[in-house]
Amino acid sequence: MSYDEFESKMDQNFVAVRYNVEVEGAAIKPEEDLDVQNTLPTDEPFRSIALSVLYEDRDSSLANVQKALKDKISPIEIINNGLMKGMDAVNILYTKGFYFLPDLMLAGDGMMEGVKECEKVLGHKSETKGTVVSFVAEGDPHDIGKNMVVMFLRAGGFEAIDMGRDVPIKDVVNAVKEYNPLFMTGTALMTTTMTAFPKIVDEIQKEGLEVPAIGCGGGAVRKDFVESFPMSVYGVEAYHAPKLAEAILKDKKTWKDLRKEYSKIVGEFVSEYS
Amino acid sequence: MSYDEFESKMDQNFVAVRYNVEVEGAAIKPEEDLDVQNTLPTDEPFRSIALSVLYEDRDSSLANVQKALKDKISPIEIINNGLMKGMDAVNILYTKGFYFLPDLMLAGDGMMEGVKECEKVLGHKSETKGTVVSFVAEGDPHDIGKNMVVMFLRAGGFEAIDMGRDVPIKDVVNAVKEYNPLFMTGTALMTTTMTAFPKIVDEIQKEGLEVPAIGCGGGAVRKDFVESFPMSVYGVEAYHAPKLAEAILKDKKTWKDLRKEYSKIVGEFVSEYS
Amino acid sequence: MKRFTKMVYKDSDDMVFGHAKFPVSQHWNTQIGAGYVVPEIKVAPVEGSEETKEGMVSECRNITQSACERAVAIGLPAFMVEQEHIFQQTNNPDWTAECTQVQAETLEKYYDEYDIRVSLLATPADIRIEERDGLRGSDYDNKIIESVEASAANGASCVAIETIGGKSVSDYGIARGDPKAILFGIGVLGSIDMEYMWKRIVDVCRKYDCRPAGDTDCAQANTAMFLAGGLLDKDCSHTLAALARAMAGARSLVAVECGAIGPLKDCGYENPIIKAISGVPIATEGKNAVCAHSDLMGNLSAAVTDVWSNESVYHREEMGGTTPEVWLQATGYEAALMNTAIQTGQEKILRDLYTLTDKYRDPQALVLAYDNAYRIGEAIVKYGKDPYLRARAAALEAGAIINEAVESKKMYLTRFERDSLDHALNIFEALPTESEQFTDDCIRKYSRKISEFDPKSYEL
Amino acid sequence: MKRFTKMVYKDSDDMVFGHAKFPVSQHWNTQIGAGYVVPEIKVAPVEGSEETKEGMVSECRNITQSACERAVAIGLPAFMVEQEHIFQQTNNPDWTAECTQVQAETLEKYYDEYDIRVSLLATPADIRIEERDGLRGSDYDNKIIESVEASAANGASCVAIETIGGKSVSDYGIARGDPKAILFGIGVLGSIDMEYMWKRIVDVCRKYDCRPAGDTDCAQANTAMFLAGGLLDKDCSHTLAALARAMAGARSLVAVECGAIGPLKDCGYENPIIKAISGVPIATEGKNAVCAHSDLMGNLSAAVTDVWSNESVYHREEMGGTTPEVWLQATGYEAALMNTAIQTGQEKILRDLYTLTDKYRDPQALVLAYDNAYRIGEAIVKYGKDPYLRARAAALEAGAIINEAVESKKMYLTRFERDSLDHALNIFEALPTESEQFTDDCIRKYSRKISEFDPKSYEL
Ligand SMILES: [Zn+2]
Ligand SMILES: [Zn+2]
Ligand SMILES: [Zn+2]
Repeated sequence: MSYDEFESKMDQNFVAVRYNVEVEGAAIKPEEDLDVQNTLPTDEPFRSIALSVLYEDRDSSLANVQKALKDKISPIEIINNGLMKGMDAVNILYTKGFYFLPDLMLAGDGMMEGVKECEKVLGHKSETKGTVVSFVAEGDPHDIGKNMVVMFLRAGGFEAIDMGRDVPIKDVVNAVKEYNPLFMTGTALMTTTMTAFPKIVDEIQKEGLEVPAIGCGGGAVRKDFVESFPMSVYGVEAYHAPKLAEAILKDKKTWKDLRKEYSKIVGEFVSEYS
Repeated sequence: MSYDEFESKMDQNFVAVRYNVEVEGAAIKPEEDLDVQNTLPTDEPFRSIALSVLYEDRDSSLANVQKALKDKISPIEIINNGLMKGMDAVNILYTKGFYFLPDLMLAGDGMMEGVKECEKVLGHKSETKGTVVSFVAEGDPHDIGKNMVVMFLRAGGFEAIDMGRDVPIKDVVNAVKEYNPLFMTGTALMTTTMTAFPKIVDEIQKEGLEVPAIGCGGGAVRKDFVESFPMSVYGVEAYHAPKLAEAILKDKKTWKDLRKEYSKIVGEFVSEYS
Repeated sequence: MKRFTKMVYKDSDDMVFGHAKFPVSQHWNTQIGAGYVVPEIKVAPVEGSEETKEGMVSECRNITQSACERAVAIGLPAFMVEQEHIFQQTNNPDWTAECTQVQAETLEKYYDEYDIRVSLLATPADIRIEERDGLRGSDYDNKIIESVEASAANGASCVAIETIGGKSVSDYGIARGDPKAILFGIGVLGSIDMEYMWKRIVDVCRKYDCRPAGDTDCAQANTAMFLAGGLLDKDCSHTLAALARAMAGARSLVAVECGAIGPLKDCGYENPIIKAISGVPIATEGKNAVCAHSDLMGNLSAAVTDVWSNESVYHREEMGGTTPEVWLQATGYEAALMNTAIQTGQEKILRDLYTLTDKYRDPQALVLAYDNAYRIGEAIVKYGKDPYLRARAAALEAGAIINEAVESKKMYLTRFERDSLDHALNIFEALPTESEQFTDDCIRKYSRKISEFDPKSYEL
Repeated sequence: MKRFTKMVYKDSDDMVFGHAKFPVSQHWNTQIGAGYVVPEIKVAPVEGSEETKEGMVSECRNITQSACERAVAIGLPAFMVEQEHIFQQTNNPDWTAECTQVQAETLEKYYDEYDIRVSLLATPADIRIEERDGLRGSDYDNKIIESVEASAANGASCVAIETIGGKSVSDYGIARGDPKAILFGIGVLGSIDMEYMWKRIVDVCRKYDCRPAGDTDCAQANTAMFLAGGLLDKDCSHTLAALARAMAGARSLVAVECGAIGPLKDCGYENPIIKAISGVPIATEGKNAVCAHSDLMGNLSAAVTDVWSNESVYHREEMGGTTPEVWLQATGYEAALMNTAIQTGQEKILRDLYTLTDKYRDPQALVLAYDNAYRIGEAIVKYGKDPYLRARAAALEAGAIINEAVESKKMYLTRFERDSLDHALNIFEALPTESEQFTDDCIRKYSRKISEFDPKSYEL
């Protein structure tokens, strides 16, 4: 029996093709991308601040922001013209497939660090596009999906209230009261924990409250289940969350619209949506 | 390469077990079964008539019935005490796994032949337990399932109106008007033809008509789909049809009851019903 | 029409998956039976998609694109999408045209971008109803041919069909354990109807860059198989189902005799017999078609396949993705295993393992083991010129194969299986050796018993 | 506690499916790793079944009986049902007791009637939440052990679990491509928590006729694998997922060191490493778990398996039956193929075909090919006494395996995969050789960054 001998005979092209390697384009530096160039600020200190986000350098991000604040640059401008521009550039590269999730998470960490520093000077929370509440269903201990959703939302300029995991229905309803969110996201890993979603919707309705949409996703969650109760939208990828939030915010899309136009809103083919 | 050599080495018990052979009991003659003995009539000509049904002998069934009619035996009695008793015995053996579908179909052919002969003398249709209407959905050319349902219903003492295959919705609704059936059965092979069922229910409701239940089954039909509209019951096996009809007739079960008590009514474990 | 009177394969041991004596070339750089196995994905359109043309087109696009996405995500070198038409698609050839076009465009996009070999099999539905205007010249009949043309003209790589000729008679025979009706329905009526259909289908396909693929006896032998069901079912005897399958080999061969070149369609479990006779590549299904039905030869049916299929699945979501994704992955991984065996020169060992896994699980599996399928092929070509006699010979050979295995204590039968086999073989042995006499007998007998059966549909 | 410092298998070529150095005997005449592969079926209870105990009991009965019916319908000689507990089941040990009991009764009925070998694996859920009362001594923690006992006392053949120790830290590391956090989460924290959990589980099982089976790094290495996804996904680097998997081998071994005897649980893709080290039988999943998730080693993961699983599937209907039926048939047919290979003496060829089908499909598949898994095992036992050092060694060896394959032009990497591998290996090489120092470093760094992480949960 010679495993090596077998192996030496094989033409891999008839067995498995690494399409990721096959279709990879030439390497570029992040700031060489044309769309990134058009997004990055040209004037200092904003450019350096944005670049430190783009380079995923939390320490330099923090240092640059602290220096700018010492130079009496407006914290609002630092956030909007520096940190967020860097994050926009990161999002562009992620969408194009040059950047990957870790890039986005680390850049996000750097961006958030800078924002916190600015808020210290401001004395209050900075303005965001809107508030989104994110939770993991009761009985469910898995939260990496929720954590990604939160980071994508923050990277997209939204305030994401992170309620953690194994969150009781009551707490979610209270959060709707407290934050009046633009949108909610709930994740669940199991068929027997995703049943919290319709119960939450039910409670919200009973209280006479409303939330424009609750995006449900994760593990065993299916579209047909999610669409069996109102207010809900089946979310497929974590990075779709800010796009749905934008659609609600800018285009006044309702949960019914989101269900119908999901693919168009997130800008790509989604197998679950015909 | 020696296929035979491989074969000679194998202990099949670790690969595939023919449980049908393993668990088969001793052979018996049909009339030796105790329950069959208790069912078969003891007096002539009924015993001979019943036995010719039990032996699946269409010609002798016909001859025996003709002789009895010539002897002025009541056609009603021939049907009830002869032909149907034979069929009851066949059903017993089928349920026990000694008889198989062909036995039942052939015995049913013999039974029906005899019934027709009796009806000629009677001058009208004989009484049955009730009428069931059976059809294959529009656009669907496959009808063996429906044919089996029809035979099982007839063997169970019901009149089965066989509407054929590729039956337009309108015709089904008209049949409800015409026959006022105890029950209906619809079969479909495809996901895209089973959609006729809810449309039929809809039309029936629009016309202000009612049918106690419509049993839907076949090919691609699923329980969750069938239970997504009213009046309907998901039917799993063709031989369940007379049992459902009995439950409607005797125990006044509604379609809601049938859904809930399906397994109990058909008297066996049914994987589709938890 | 050329009838097969000789075997193309000279030895059953020459047959193996991924290789056919006569490989088929299609556009998008796909070859079938040319040294690699192609996985196939087939998904039943969701309920409701039949309501409008737009709905159906969108459904077809989604199924195809989902399959493409998964194929490149897991690194499949090749795959085939089959679209089995729903009634409305075939009955409205403009639906066929648009659906086929959007599927072809989608596949071509991925072919262009990733160099992945893709293939599109279009299978119009045989929507004819014997008791409604007969099988020939009816509106339904014309729509089928129009849909074949719409498929061929709009980018399908190949076209298949499951013709239903003889079904009314064979259904009667299967439900009643009547071997003569089964032989007449499959061997005589089925073969006559296939000739009628396939001459026209081949003519249409030849006008386009589209291959006439093949037919399956889904309507007849598969009815017997499904009815036979599992080991403990009691509807159809498994030995009779095995004989029906052997006869189906004689019947489905007609497509090839009319010019079909393969791959023969997946649900034709008789395909190994036809491959042995004619050398055309075949699609088969087995352990990755459990979504669609339960057979007793999940591995064996892979032994000499060229296209490996999932048969059919609801279009919906699994935890692992949507069904076009999940089930292409299932067939794709099995095809990858076979292709590895080919690449390393171990294909005959894997073939034999597949075969031996199921050979004695069931009588039908037994007669379809490639060596036995070959024997049935030999019985068929011996009487190759006469559809009736060759179907009868196929059944008798299948019976002999089963009996030999029983005698050597490798195959065990229940009484039901034993009795129905003996009964059938006795009947078959006593049948006339003249086709005409048999046909006349049967017309007389079954016209009376089976209301749907109309000899005129077969020009009898 | 005995740590492994030597390999039980002396040569990777001795490893093959269906055989383990130390087979496990269970009641109902089932042996695991004793010369045949056992198919496994696992079905996720339907939504709503969690509402009441009665609902859950009925669900468990139905799943089990459906599986039994299909097993005898298609002639499987043996099979295993796994019940992965839902939250409510573990959180209410009386639910566990009743569910387990009804499943055991059902299986025993079929065992009595058909002589079929059956097995019941109960898997209580790890419902602990680190930031809520910690991992030790909380209410949730106590309920887990009570559920283990309820399973063992009510007829389970064996008990498994997927412990979540270290997950908060490894999740952070996986999402951010931080190799140090992954090593700390899996190698150090995961190993510490397993010791805490498994000593108690083994003690409970030994009181009953129930075997302590094993643990999987589902919570950590599988998170990396799922996030890595398909070839074109861009969430987690596939090379980093491969290193995480190697480290998981060092972690999941702890269950065996505490007295678990197998089969190690299906979703532990690291199991081949642990089988190589310890000789216990393993369950694995691959091409018949496409219902649950998409991996890039559907065949390779079968190479040295002893129990072949579908991982998980919705409880509902397919055309081919309900999912307990359909998916047991899927795993059952693959197990039958493996058993045929064993019976005919061809098991090593089939093992090698399985392996070579996926070996170069993905870096993670590469490091889990049985010869490479063996190498990682050797790296682990070399530092066997130190959980940190052996996890680090496993990662470094996995990196070396990938780099060798790249150098010999068999494995191709994208830039993302290349960069993250280099980055991780550089970091790992520069790490301290003292466990304590590494742990102190990490506590300092990650306590600050990860709010859920609490060193007290690990008695650090
Ligand atoms: Zn078919
Ligand atoms: Zn798991
Ligand atoms: Zn799992």
